[in-house]
Amino acid sequence: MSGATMAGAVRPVLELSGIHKAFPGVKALSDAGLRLYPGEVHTLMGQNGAGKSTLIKVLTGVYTPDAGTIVLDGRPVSPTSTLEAQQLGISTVYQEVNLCPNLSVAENIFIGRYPRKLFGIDWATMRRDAEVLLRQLEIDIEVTQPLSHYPLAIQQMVAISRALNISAKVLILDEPTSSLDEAEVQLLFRVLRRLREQGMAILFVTHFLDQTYAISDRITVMRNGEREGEYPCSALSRLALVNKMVGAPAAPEPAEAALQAAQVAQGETLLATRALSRKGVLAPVDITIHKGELLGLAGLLGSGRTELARLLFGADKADGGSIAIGGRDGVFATPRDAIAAGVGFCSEDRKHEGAILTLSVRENLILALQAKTGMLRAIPLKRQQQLATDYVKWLGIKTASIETPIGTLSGGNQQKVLLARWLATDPKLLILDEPTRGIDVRAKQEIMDYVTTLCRKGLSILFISYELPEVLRCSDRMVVMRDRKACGEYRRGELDEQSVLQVIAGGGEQGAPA
Amino acid sequence: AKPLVIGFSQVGAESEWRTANTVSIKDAAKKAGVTLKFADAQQRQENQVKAIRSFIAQKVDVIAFSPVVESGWDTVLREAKAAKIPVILTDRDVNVTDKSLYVTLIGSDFVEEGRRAGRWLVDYAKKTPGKVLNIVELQGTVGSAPAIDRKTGFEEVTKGNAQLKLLRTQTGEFTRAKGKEVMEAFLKAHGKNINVLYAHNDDMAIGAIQAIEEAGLKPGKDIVIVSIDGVKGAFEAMMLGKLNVTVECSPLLGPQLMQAAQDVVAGKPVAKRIVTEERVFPAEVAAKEFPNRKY
Amino acid sequence: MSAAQMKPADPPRASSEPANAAPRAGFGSLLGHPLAKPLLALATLLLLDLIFIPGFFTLELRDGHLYGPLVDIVNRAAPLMLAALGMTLVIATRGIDISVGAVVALSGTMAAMLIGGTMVVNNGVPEYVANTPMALALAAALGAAVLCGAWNGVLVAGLKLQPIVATLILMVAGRGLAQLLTDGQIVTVYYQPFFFLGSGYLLGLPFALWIVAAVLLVVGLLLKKTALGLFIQAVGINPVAARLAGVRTATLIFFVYVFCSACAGLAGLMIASNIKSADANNAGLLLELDAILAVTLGGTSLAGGKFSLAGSMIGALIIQTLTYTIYSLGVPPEVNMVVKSIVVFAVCLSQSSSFKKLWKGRA
Amino acid sequence: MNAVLNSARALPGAPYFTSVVTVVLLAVLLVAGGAAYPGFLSWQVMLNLLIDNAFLLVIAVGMGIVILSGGIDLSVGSVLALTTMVAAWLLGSAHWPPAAVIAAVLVIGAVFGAAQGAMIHFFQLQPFIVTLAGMFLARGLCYLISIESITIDDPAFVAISQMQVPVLGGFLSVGALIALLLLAVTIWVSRRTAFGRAVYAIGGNEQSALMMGLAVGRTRILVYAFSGFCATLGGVLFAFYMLSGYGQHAQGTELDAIAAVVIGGTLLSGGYGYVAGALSGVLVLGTIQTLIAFDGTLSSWWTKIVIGALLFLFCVVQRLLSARVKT
Ligand SMILES: Nc1ncnc2c1ncn2[C@@H]1O[C@H](COP(=O)(O)OP(=O)(O)OP(=O)(O)O)[C@@H](O)[C@H]1O
Ligand SMILES: Nc1ncnc2c1ncn2[C@@H]1O[C@H](COP(=O)(O)OP(=O)(O)OP(=O)(O)O)[C@@H](O)[C@H]1O
Ligand SMILES: [Mg+2]
Ligand SMILES: [Mg+2]
Repeated sequence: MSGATMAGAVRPVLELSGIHKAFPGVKALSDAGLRLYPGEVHTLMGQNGAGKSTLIKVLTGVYTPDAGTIVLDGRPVSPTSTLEAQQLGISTVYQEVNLCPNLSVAENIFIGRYPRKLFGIDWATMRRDAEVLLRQLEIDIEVTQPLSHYPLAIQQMVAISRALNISAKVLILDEPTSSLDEAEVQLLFRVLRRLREQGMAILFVTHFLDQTYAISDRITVMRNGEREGEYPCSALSRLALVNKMVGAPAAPEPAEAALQAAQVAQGETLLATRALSRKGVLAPVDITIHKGELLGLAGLLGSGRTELARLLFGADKADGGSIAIGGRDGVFATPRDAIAAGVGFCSEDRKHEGAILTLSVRENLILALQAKTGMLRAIPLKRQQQLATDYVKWLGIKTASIETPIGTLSGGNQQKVLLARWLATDPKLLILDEPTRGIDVRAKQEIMDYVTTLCRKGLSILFISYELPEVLRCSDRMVVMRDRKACGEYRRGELDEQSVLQVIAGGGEQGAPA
Repeated sequence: AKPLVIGFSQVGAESEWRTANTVSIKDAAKKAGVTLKFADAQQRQENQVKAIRSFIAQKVDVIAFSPVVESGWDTVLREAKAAKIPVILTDRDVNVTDKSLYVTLIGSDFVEEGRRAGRWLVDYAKKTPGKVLNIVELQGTVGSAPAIDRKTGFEEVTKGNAQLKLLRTQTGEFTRAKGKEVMEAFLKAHGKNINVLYAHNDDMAIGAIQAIEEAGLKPGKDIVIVSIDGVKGAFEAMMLGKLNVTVECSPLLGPQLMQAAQDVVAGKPVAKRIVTEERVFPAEVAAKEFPNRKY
Repeated sequence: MSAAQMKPADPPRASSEPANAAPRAGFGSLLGHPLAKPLLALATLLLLDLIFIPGFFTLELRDGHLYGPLVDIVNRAAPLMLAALGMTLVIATRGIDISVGAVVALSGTMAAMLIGGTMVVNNGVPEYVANTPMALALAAALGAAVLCGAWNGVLVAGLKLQPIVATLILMVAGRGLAQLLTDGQIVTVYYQPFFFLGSGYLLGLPFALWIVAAVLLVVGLLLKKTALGLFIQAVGINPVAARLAGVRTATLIFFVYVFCSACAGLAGLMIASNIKSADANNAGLLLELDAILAVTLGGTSLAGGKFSLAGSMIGALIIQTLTYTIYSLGVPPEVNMVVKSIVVFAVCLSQSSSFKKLWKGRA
Repeated sequence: MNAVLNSARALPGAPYFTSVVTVVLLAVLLVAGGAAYPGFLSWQVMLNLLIDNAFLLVIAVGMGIVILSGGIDLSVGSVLALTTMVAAWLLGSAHWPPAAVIAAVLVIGAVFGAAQGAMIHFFQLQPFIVTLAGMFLARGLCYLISIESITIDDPAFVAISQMQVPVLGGFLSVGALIALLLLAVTIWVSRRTAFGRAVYAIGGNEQSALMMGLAVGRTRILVYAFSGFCATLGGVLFAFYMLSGYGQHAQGTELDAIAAVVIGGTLLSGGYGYVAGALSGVLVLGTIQTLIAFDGTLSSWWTKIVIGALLFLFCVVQRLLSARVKT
């Protein structure tokens, strides 16, 4: 633990206590609290829906708490807007990227605090400053392009640099790492350590235990909207932490257990692509997926995994090659074709491509099945409710009712609903693009368990994840992508993490991130 | 010789009357061998100004137009004058400080039409002395020149007449549908107390007639109906005894306009005001007049 | 695929009954019901009428027809209700259709031109003869409306033009086409059976009302019995996600515009039949604005998504009641618009929960 | 990445290309007109485009800002009419000096707009409805002043109205110059001020703008106030142009303004586009009208059909071209 001095004498820079917040039908926070000292990285942990994001939103004036006090620097405050929170010295990166897609990268960083000159905003300076800021995070992009030109990971980094640029006392990061790869996470941590040295108080939310232990000084655990407890990082073992989050002794690595029995024979081929490609986004790719197989897709950000997935699902139309599945050969022109052929696809961008935010959990859940069944043959309401209730139970989705709008669910629970959406269509091949992004340990474990169970029952899965260990652990076979083409295929056990990293980074060079 | 070029800016095609007016002008131009540049202003003055500007740019021989509104013509007419293009008004007057900005106005007098409708009613009332007649009025579009003038003219004549009492006035926007709708409401509110309907145009009267019939009353008998324009539909209604009188407002200005334009260009003197010949058609003459109607 | 095999693995078998299926209906939730506010606004208007307009609620049976101000209002509101019906679905997909008025003019003109008709007096008995068989004429008029809708649909769903410009084109040109057909003249119809559509009575009630009820019923059933409603909302809220879930977004949007125009076409027939003529210049003028207003007063957001057909119907009734009230109260015509705008403001405010909060806060 | 790229793909072309395409198409339209009608391409006809559409340009600039912020303002045409009415009445009946009258109406417009903005913001009402009611209200208020048109004969006003500012052999009206000035200032505001950028941010994603700590409420109210201001300024120009006040002036101008903004390349859903697009949009509409006036053989209904057809042609070609340039 570098430099973090936490003598008892130091006054917390921020203290929340007795916070209550209820939404219609949900008690999101009850008697929640938090203490934050200058010069520490404090991790907030808890399962999906534990109330972490809500607590942060209360703290930063997005929501007004029903009860409770916030004390900043010894003075009680009650910010009513994010602007006010910023002015109080609280800088925040929210869970869902909250930037303006239509503005340039530079502007997203500086909006509200523009460098000025005689005749208004000084664009040149802004551009230069933005480049400098991003370079600290080792990002080298054209900052005058609109934000929407860049992938989610870059957007996340932009959001972080925006928060860093606000000279604040308190920096809050709500799951900033969920779309970053390992190297980028390390980078971020370097920056955070530097800020900690400068005396800033940092509140950090993550679901990754590794990251928690790598960076934090202290941990606050939340469960069911309450503060379960606050612990120095060194005094809490991983198992104890998980237990505290879950509220019961955790099962020993269930995914691992499920995998023990897993030794699939090379089944028959389900899907095979021949030189599948799309100009500018994907070089010709040949892959094969067998029945009941879990095929992992590894690669760096932007290596083309998502694009391959989209072509396989017909979300984008391939302009070369073909896909052979179930006797048909050709490319999918629309998602409907793919769905008809028994393909399902969970997109990596939950907010824009998955959830239909103001529709209910039930409606979101049955949407794909209904589309597959056909518009005219409505699934009877009873049956819909049955399905929804079953899946809510089965996947442990935390929701007030199946008629609650999905937008009010916590991120992890939304993801589960979307998984259920595809499971309900009984697909032959399910493409999961970062299904575990932003999901807590237990849920992640659960999802991976379902996924492997499903595989054993004959479902094939194409699995994309930024978490290499996860891919390695689960996949029967793994394809590594680099620079928008497939560049290697490995069976289980053929590679370990270190060698995969080398493949990903490009041949035998020493490219593995620190 | 080069044929005469007239630029004509029409108000729009907002009513049957207006369409008849357009047709008359186009036909007359063809007959007189005049090249007509026609522009529809879609009921907007600014479009009319634009059209007149483009006529000036095209250097037409004569500019003619039916102004959408009375006021606001000084600037553009001055430009026309500077370009030495004579201007003829049709149908409606303009309100300019300098009367030399236009040569002549050809058209009807809306106030006079209102007066005529009023006079007919005053005469009608004389037949039943002592009886008070309750009038409802269907106005044209609020703020439009014919609506204002026809109301003014009618009031001028009927005001102070103890036998004539205005019960309700509401806008029917010159359309059949609105005329019917408003008349329905009048009938529900006052029922058999209504003796007379004064409609600012035939279309509203025709709509109202339907409303009266649907209310179980006899238009033309239980309720006396006076309207303005003299379109075909009005004559048909009069022949069936459902309308009592219509005051003509002739849209057939084409021949007079061509004549005036040719005179102006030839340098002949032209009267500042050319009034179209218009009549009042009571139901009794409807059958006889019907075959002669052109619109 | 049968429903039984829809689940892949073995989720805990459903032993439970559907949990938390519907929120329990209590008085509190009744007030919170999305239709409560528009209904309340309508009720308030009617209450004012009750106080200020004598005989407002009288209904009498005359020749087997129900007759009275209330009947007038629903009768007059029928075309608006139809237009609002179509508009609701368009708005639900995040679109807008400002060509409604033009389509009304076009379809009314088509029908009137084709039917036309003359009165022939045969031995003192007047007989009405149509130029074209009425069924054919009505079909042609509706066909024209559907074509208009298809045009809008292609522009919006196919070419991806912004709905307001896409429909602006037809708004301008459509009325022009109608006028071209009629040469700018009002076409009067002399064919008795045609009048039944707009001013006939069935079982004591205006026939127009039955038409609206029938369309409402069909659409309601369609929305209930098929997944149409769900898909429309999904497309309105998140078109990208809907497409990825396998919804035919473009087709859906196309048909929604077709339906909207068809409704407008029907409304056009009604209006033409009611005034026994087609007025290409004025029929349905600004009807689109009233329809949009009705939809919003009914609680549907212009941002797309959740919609309420019943709400739109109530919205249309609010507008027509207001118009009727203005006529009956003897409001001078030059004040009409001010009154109308103030009522619209008031209705909107009464529907705003933030306003209510403020009000309570002050009180 | 693809997520966002795809949603960007779904947008009707990038605003930048659309704007360029609009300008190119406008040039094509003008050249075609010049080829078809003698005298069409004369300098003064071009300047007349500006003179005749100055008020529309001003309104479209205000509308552009509103649309960029993700809203809409239907009240502008009526507010314009109300302005002419109030101005004519103040000049004619109350005998105020012109400068005071202009100042007064501009303030009235800004307040009217701000009030609409406040209703939209504080009560979370839909802009379409609030401004639709505002449209009825403003039109209605006109008739409360007078149902007849009022002539403006104030000498100073008349003098400004008839002033011709020479420009390279042709002339422009004072109104056209004011409109161009307003356009320039607004372009600057939209590019170089925090307010202007906040407008884009709100249009791009209101929720994010709020989360980033922008004063969403204040910006929104200012946006509508600005639109109201532009509507009244447009009204003043209209009063210069027409020298009259009338309740029926400028019916349907709001649709023209919206069409101009959208044709100029701005997305109706907000966030994407340029203020300068208002100029190209207005010029396109003006050119179509001028073409029809020069043709001079169309009957009323053919005028409408041809306007529709030209609009269609323009929008479709614009859409196809910008889609092509994009990929
Ligand atoms: N706006 C809202 N309306 C209704 N319920 C809400 C709202 N926001 C959050 N909730 C509920 O509050 C609870 C806490 O959610 P929150 O987003 O704080 O969880 P979280 O701990 O951040 O979860 P995750 O790790 O999945 O992001 C959840 O049950 C969620 O459904
Ligand atoms: N840092 C970057 N800067 C610019 N473009 C990038 C960057 N990273 C990825 N892209 C773009 O993303 C596209 C392929 O990314 P794709 O989303 O298919 O890859 P991925 O492996 O799924 O990555 P991700 O982890 O972001 O989902 C490429 O066209 C590439 O241009
Ligand atoms: Mg969260
Ligand atoms: Mg990806």
